[in-house]
Amino acid sequence: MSIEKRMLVRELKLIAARPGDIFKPMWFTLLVISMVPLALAPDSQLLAEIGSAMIWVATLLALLLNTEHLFQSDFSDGVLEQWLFLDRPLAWLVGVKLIAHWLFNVLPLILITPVAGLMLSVSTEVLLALFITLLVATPALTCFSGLGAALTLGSSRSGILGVLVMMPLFVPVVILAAGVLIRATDGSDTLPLLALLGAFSVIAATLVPVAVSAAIRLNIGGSN
Amino acid sequence: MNPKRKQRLFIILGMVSGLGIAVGLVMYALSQNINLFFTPTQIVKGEAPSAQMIRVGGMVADGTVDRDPQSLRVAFEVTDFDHNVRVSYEGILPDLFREGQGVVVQGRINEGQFVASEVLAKHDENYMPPEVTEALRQSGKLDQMIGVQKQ
Amino acid sequence: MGWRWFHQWGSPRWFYERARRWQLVCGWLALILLTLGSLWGLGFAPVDYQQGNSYRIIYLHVPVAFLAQALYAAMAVCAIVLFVWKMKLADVAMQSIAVAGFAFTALSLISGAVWGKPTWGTYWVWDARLTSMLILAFLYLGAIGLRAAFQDPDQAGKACGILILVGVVNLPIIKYSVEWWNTLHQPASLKLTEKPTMPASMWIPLLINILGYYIAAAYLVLGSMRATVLERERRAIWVRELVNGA
Amino acid sequence: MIFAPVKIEISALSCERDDRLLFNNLSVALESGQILRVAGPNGAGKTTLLRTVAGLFGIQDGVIQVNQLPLQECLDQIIYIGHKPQVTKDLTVLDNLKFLTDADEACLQKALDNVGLKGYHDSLVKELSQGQGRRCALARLWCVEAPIWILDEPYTALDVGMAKTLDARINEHVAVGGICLFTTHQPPQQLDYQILELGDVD
Repeated sequence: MSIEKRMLVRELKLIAARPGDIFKPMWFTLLVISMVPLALAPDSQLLAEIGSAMIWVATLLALLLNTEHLFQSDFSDGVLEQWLFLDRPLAWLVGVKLIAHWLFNVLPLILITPVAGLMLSVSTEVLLALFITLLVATPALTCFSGLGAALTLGSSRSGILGVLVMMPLFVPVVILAAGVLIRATDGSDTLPLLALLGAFSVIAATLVPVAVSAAIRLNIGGSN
Repeated sequence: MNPKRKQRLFIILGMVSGLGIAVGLVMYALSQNINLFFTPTQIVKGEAPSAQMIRVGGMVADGTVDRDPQSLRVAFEVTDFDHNVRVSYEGILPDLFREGQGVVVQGRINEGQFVASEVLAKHDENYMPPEVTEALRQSGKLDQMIGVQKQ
Repeated sequence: MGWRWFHQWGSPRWFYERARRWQLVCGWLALILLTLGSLWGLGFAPVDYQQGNSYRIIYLHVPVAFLAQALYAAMAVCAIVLFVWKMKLADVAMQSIAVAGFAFTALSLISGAVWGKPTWGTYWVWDARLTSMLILAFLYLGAIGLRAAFQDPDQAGKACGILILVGVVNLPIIKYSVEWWNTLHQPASLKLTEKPTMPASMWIPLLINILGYYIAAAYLVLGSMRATVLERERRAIWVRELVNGA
Repeated sequence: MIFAPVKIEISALSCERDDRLLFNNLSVALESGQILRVAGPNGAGKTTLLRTVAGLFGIQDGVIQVNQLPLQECLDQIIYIGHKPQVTKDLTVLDNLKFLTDADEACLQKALDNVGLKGYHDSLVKELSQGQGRRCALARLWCVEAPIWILDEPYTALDVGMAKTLDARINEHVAVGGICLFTTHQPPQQLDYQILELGDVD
């Protein structure tokens, strides 16, 4: 079996061993979504208006929640340092890990958005746009929060520092995604904005793994 | 080629093609009217989609501002010196709104009239939003406009 | 031979000794320029026909906002130098610039808010430039916070370097945000390539102040760098001699 | 199977950590068939040296070459077992081994039997004792073919029987042209090793 395949298999087995890692963020999203009408008003007109944005933000937070410790347990078990001895560049392995994470941990978060959409009476067209936006944007978000997780691996006092440090980099993604949602509500053409969002994701997916591997190397270099 | 080199080559190829895809996507996005910004001429010619939120930029035509004394309703014409578009708006106009001023209005086309939900004015005398400049340049009226302002 | 000037920067001692004089020069120069520019700008420049006297805050706001962005670029250059030449001084510079950069960004946000009140009627609007500035402040905070999380300064430096290089992607977005999201905020009135749209009596003091603030920032950064060099090199013999001799 | 001749050359290696000089101008050369025990009191820099030779720490000053090539290009010839567990608690013994090696299943089974984990192949590592977890990490020595072994405290938590098995495996490895670097505080009885003493360098 190739190393890539072995990594994917391992991720799947880890998920089977710790299913909570997937379900807790989904649970979190739905909880946040059900707080919105409680905090606002059960007025379905109002909810439909802001609903898609709320779902977007809730999904973003849930994604941060489940990516924050992406490398942590492998790092403290000493498994991560073994990656350096595998016959592949570290950045490549990081890329595979990020893809696996996106497939197995982030995709489920996107898949529950229709449920959240129903709860906030978001219209079908907007829901579809929301769904596509999330599919296109989450690779970038996953890469950046993975970088946050990797940067703060070695420091015991980091807390949610990785998230705080990376949040500002999400801004273009959030702005573009909001643009898509607004246009979808309007019925106008969302494709150009989705293309920009996609470009951002592609660039993140090509360049960020290199930064992540540098961050991992430096944290391995500092631990005993 | 030894396998290490091969791996490196693949990674570099992958990165280059990734960046290529990204550039392609950006080019596509930029070739579309990403701001949904239209000139009065385009609107008169019916190039702008109706019932969608769009933005129109130009100068407030002289002598067209018509305020309703009873309410906050106001109507004026936005011009690129070729064509005018009648804009109606209800709300508080920015302090810097005046005739001959560059403005960007956001709203929808409704039965031949532009119903604005937001009016943005620019504060600097010589400054115009880049889109307005572009719109005026397209109609060849940039010099004329500067002449108007100087008077 | 040609590279000697560059490699000298690898020696903390060389830097420490030279920087004292540079700092002195910068300090006086900044004081003179800022006194001149501010007095002229606040007291003698003409009143703006649209904004009245409230525009005068540009003599603080504009230089500080320029600096906030320029310092981030400077920090990114330091990060590149750190990774390519492994120069420790670049890391010291990064640390000092991050703090100064945050301070200037905060100052530009505050002065902008104070200016926004009379001009737009509100302290804060979510316009592109303001938002970018706010994000810049968060980026600076990130660099400072990340450094604080590490015990080992070398490790901290490299982690910050990675963060800063990734964050520098944000600078062009700030730069072009005005064109991207056409909003309330007026664009830069002073460009190097075009004729300024302000009368000379307004922009000359502004130019003096910009220069003054840049030099003042250099003064602050140099001072902070010297202190950091001393702290990091505390075990070196020359530092011990310096401390004991004093 | 016999390894092609391997040579590790460490020249003028210096390392400073947390304001302390751990080793200064250290030069060692190791060839096929040699075992080196890095000795010294706690905090002398044994782990640091091992991790540097394994390529996990950047080299501050000096050169490490493997067969005249820079160390970083030869990492796939190294097995490094550090004193972290090196196994994932939520996976089974067999799955742990499968991730880091590409040997076939039969070979892995045999390796696990060799380290005395027969009958535990499908147990989760978190259900095992500390010593058994250690055995799981060491099982790689039986199924991965890499000439350079770098073992940090391999004997920790092992019982006498397993320590002997490990000794035998190391001897077997160097007999076919491998190299072994290790640290320990319990000098093994059945190995013929050289000692590199780290200590105060000030």
